Amino acid sequence: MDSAMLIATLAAAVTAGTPIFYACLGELLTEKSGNLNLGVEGMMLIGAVCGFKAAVATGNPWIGFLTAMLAGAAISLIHGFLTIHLKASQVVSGLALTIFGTGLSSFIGKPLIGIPAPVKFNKIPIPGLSEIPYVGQIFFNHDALIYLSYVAVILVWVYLYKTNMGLKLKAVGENPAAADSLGVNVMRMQYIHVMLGGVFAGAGGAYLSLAYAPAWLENMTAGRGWIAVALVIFALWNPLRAMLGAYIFGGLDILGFRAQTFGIAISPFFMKMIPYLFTIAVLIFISAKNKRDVAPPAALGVSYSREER
Amino acid sequence: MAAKQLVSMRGITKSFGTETVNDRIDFDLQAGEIHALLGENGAGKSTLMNILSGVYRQDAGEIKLHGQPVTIQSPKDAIGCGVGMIHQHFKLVENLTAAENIILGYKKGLMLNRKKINQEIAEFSMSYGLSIQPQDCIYQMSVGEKQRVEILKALYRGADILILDEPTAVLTPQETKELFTILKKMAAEGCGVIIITHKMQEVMEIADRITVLRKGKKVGTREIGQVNEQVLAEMMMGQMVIRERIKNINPVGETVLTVQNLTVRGDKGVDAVKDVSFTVNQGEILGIAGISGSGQKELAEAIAGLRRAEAGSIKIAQEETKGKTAREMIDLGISFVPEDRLGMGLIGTMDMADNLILKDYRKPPISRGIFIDKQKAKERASAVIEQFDVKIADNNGAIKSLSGGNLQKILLGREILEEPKILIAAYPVRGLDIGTTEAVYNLLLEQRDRGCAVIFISEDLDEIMELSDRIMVMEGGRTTGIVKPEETSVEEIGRMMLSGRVS
Amino acid sequence: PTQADQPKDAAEEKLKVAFVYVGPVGDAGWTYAHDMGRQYLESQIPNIETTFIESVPEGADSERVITELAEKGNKIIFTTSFGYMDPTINVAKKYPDVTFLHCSGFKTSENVGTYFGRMYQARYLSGIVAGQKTSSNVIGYVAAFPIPEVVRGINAFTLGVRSVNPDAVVKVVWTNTWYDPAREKEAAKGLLDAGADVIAQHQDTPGPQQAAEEKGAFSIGYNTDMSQFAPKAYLTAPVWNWGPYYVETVQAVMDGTWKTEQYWGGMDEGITQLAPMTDLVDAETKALVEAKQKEIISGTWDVFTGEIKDQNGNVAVKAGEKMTDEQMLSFDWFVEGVDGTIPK
Amino acid sequence: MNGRFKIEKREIQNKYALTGIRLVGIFLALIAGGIFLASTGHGPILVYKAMLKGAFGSSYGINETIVKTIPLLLAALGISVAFRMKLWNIGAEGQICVGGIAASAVALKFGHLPSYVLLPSMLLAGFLGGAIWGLLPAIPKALWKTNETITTLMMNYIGILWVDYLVFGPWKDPKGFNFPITPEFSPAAFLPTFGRSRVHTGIIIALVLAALLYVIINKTLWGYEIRVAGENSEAAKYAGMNVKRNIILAMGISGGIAGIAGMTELAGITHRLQSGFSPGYGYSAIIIAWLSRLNPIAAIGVSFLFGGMLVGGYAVQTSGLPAATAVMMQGLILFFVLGAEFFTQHQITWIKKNHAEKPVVRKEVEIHG
Ligand SMILES: Nc1ncnc2c1ncn2[C@@H]1O[C@H](COP(=O)(O)OP(=O)(O)OP(=O)(O)O)[C@@H](O)[C@H]1O
Ligand SMILES: Nc1ncnc2c1ncn2[C@@H]1O[C@H](COP(=O)(O)OP(=O)(O)OP(=O)(O)O)[C@@H](O)[C@H]1O
Ligand SMILES: [Mg+2]
Ligand SMILES: [Mg+2]
Repeated sequence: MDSAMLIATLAAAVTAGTPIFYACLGELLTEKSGNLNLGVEGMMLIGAVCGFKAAVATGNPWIGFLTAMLAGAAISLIHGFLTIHLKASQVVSGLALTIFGTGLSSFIGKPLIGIPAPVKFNKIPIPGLSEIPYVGQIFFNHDALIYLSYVAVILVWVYLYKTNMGLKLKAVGENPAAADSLGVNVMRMQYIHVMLGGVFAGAGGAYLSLAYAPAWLENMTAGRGWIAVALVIFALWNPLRAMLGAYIFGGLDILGFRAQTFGIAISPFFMKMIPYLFTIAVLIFISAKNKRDVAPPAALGVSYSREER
Repeated sequence: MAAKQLVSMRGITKSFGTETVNDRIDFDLQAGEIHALLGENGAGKSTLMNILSGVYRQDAGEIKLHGQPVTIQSPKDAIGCGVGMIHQHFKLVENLTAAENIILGYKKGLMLNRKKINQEIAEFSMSYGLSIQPQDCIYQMSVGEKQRVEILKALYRGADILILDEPTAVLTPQETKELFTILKKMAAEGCGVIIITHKMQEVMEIADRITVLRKGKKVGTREIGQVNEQVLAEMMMGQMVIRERIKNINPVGETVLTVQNLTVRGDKGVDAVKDVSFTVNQGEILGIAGISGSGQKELAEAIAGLRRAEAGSIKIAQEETKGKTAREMIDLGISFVPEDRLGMGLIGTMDMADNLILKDYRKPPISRGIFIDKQKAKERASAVIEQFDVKIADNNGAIKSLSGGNLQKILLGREILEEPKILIAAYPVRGLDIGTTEAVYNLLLEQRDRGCAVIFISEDLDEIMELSDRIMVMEGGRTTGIVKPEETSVEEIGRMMLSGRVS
Repeated sequence: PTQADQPKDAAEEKLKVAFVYVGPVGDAGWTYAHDMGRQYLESQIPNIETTFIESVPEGADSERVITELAEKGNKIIFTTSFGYMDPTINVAKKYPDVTFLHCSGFKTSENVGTYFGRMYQARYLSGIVAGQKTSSNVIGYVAAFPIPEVVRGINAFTLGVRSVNPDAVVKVVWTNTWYDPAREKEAAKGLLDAGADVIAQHQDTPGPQQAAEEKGAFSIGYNTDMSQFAPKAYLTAPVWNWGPYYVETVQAVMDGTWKTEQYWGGMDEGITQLAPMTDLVDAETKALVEAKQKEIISGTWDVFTGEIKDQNGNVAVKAGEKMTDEQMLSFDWFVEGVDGTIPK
Repeated sequence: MNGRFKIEKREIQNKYALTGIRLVGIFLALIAGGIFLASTGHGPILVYKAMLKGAFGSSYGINETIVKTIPLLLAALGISVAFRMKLWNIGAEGQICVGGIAASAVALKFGHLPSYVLLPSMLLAGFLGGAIWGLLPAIPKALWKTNETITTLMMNYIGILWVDYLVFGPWKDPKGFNFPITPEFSPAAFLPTFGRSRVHTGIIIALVLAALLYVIINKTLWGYEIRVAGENSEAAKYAGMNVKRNIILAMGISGGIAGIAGMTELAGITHRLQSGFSPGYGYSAIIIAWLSRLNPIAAIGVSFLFGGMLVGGYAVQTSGLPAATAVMMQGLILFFVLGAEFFTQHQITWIKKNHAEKPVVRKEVEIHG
């Protein structure tokens, strides 16, 4: 593989990683608040279809993108209400959300089938940055939504580690009773972050339908929501690692295709297994090392209610 | 001068399910006073204070703070009114630093400047004479330090109504003293302090007024001058018989436990027990004194087979037990009452019967072949309820909402049922009221008289002096001596507990 | 079946025809093409009523769904995915008066026929277009799964390419999905980066088309006319046109002339077609294609006529020989000019 | 408002009230779904009737619902064993696949053997295959506490891909024109069916297992151990239980039972291994296990209803609704049933507001009564 090829592969990895990266950022925020939402796949589909629909209706991809985020947030509220107020099992509620989102998106999308995107996000090389050798081609020769994801990851990172809200969030995910006793509005924090999970999942879905493969097709996320859930753990709840992980996961897929073009024939089924094996391996490695700073939020998956003990 | 009324609670009622835990309780707190809240386990003290601090909401009743009627819907509201509560179980986020815990949810502004905050908290804590390391994470801290963080949390929010729920239960005498100095200072500055404790001498030492609850009802409020310990005890329990304890008159039997040069690694990866040797005989109580965290827990767990010994030997009768599992140790006749009742000793979500068979579910009559005889287990539960006077609403319900005292009775009851050769009891009366404490003491003495070798771990020197036949003192994982109570004094032991630090 | 369900007036009674689809009709691909055929059927024969059940998994569910359709009084049932083969046969045994037609399989019975189209013919023609268009002499082919249908398509396409451009190679990438637009687009991008300047596909989504469009390359679609997804890249597409077959078959059943058969219709019957070539295809190419198409339709020549060499240069089909349907239906080797492997 | 709701955990549960609340939940789901259907121009009553009729309205429908119940029930039983120990095994889908692979291996290799040898061997193989798939995540869990939710989820994909690998590759039917299916098993490997229906003896295996598990979990020493370990692993260690061994055992059995689901589905229905033979049974089973509160007996009923919902889902398509609507209705019903669970666990009482109460600090916000 020559260097041009390598750069092209890496740049493609960034594109392929972006939808899962968006969704993963959201799920990461949700999980940080102690809530596990396995409905990412459903929320992404809703984002994809609503984003596409709005873009078709308005002719403006940005309105589409915004709509996708709102739609993701709206549907995540169902999970929020069930798990935060009604203390339902988060795993089950998430699965139900995936089922519901899949159905609803197909339903909404019926009239959109076969319509090509009238507008979409096009490649905009960033002047200056895109000319940096290697890095420029890999990272700065993409569409606006990818650049936005760079901004998002920085914002999320700063939010988590450098702001007062981030501190509250961590406390809520680690020990909601303690946070509550200090006047942190635990329920509100959880709602906000479940919704942020929906917002980002919607964005990830819209990336698929508005930038990556601009069109609406039923079930077009093809399991990416699940990969995003895995990625959160792979990233150990760190947004920067999530970015890296997303590109690795995206890249593995790409590498499989590229390897084929070089006549390297690994069984494609095994090739497809690699990201999963990889996540398992990382998970085992990290848990065997047993470090406190990479442990999951202590209250993850547990509903909090103030008067119960 | 009429003191300013900080808190006025009128007719506070609260029930959980069918159980009325607070029944039309009135309670007042004035500026500058330290008000002790007394009562047996489960009397409703914590509940009343949780209502004041916004954790629970009352079903009926009014609250006035600073003379104004208020609706407290959440801890946030309470904080806003100047109420700060240090809970019985610390409410700290283990993974955050002390400073982060203190400022959490209070600091305004968007960004978090950790450096500046650490600086600020360091200064703030010094101004109250509460020394902490602001940048340390909570999980690295000792109990005393954690409590200081809790107090600082309240003070930082400008609380002038400070509630402490059994703050001294986990403190060393030294730390207790320091705490009381601070509380007095704060009262002098015009704060009101409410303190819940089971230790009478502390009440007598620090309180200005005392309110006593019994079974969810208020018995009365008294000025300190009007009461003594006996009066208070009677108010709490109706009528109170403190039996004179009989010294061990039985001859001490054979040596059943021999520990030699034992070294045990703690959770943090460093040796928590270092080269410890001692023996325990049938029919005696060996008290283990020491500041909490001096290796007692690890020592007890090693003997119970829950922790591997790095070096040294543990012999029961003459049998070396190295490498034996917890189950084998149980079969050898070791019973262990761990410090953390719901964490280790009991299963909160299961009913009493299931909890009582935890140790011998595999032996007849509880087991029948591969099956468990649930009926037998239920009978056992009824027996324990009767014999140990356990207060429980629903025999088939989860035990987790029982008060500490009742939990301890179940736990001890189970361990004693086994008729063990060796009984290890770690802090068995921590957080228990006087009545229950008495009952527990007597149970331990009964075991001794039966010929059991008892290891009794405690920080309370008075009780250790009273119960033990011999006392081993631990400091920093080592023994600093084994003494007989009649040949020593509380002060002497106190010195031994700190010897490593002094030298 | 209970009589109560049926409309009472015999004059109004319509013949009920049902379709079982493996995907959603919204897939814009395989199922979509069948559904277009269904709609065409409905528009052509007034006295019938069609229903369809979509997204039916190929496992335990399909047999029930087919049974239910038979139970509901459908007289003709089209099952449109390979995995429905056994269930179709099973159900057919229990409903001898219902006619079943299974797409792409190989088992028949008294009342079960199979049908499929000789898509390879259209693929060959699209190969000519690609072979003419390429200047890098590398053509990318995004392929779903290494099943005979796909392998046959690749081979036919490659033969088409090499018939006009013997130097060109067809690079194949397997995606192992029928249906993942982003992945399929990515596979196409890989091929483009490896030097391909024309992309063909055997996939149900327009992902590869979009990849070609973005790279400024050219593309050959599949299933249906995909021009709107990549107007600047799209050249043509081998497409399914099930409508006429459905009309004919239903008519035959209505007339009582239908007999079980293994129908494998070609371009001559219109079941497979080459979609209209766009303006990006030059006149010379169009002429070449049309000439070949005539030969195919008239039956004077078919695609897999020797001499054909395999990937190693060995003669697999001797000059003048024609591959039998049997051989074509179980293709598991590539012809010369294909750059890729069939995973075993 | 002159009062607020007080919400607390129910202490003693009244069986009739519980059933009532759940029924109300389902009823509300149907109303919500009805409003939605009506808004799309479909008569809700007609759609529901079609759904009910499809699933339960005829002996055929009931048979087919039972056919669906078998894998769902088996997988749910497997899952509940692990969940009992708070092992969040969401890998039943993969375990079904590998159980199916193992059973197929036996069926394909030893097809000449008579039924009474072949079927038990396949059953055992299915169990072992699933068990191995359950064990693989259990071992790191036992040794290093590796989060099993994610590892089991990942193992699903690996299992599914492995089936694909086999049917596209080494196990491909040589007479299958290269299509991705294995040869059909010999008839000796078919599970007997009842009458002319497709209901096969897998249902007996499932029911027996449900009863067996009920006894094991509630009445035996080992059942007690896994309940204790699930509720409080520290206490389990303290009581001398071998928690690690139990983790491995529970996950092995859990996976094994799911593996049996794979075996019965192949031996009872498809009669050959094929790609995608489990359309997500493993995921539905999680929901079932949870809704039945891990009670094996309750799981029988819940699986049957869930099976009916899936069967009915296809039936509504014949009344002109797209598949998407049926899927959406399923999601909707689940939401309401989930929500209703809250009211089975909590009791809500109305508390009169004390009129003297006046907020000062903040404006009054009765967020959640
Ligand atoms: N869990 C709860 N139960 C009941 N009331 C609550 C709860 N959480 C918050 N409230 C009430 O809701 C109102 C609005 O919330 P709040 O004023 O805490 O917002 P805030 O000050 O911006 O909080 P934060 O510090 O979390 O940003 C307050 O009156 C508060 O008492
Ligand atoms: N959240 C709760 N749910 C159910 N019951 C509770 C809850 N909190 C307290 N109780 C019950 O209320 C009663 C009073 O408990 P509380 O904690 O107020 O007692 P206490 O006086 O603080 O006792 P202790 O001295 O043991 O701390 C007990 O019987 C307890 O079981
Ligand atoms: Mg208390
Ligand atoms: Mg207490």
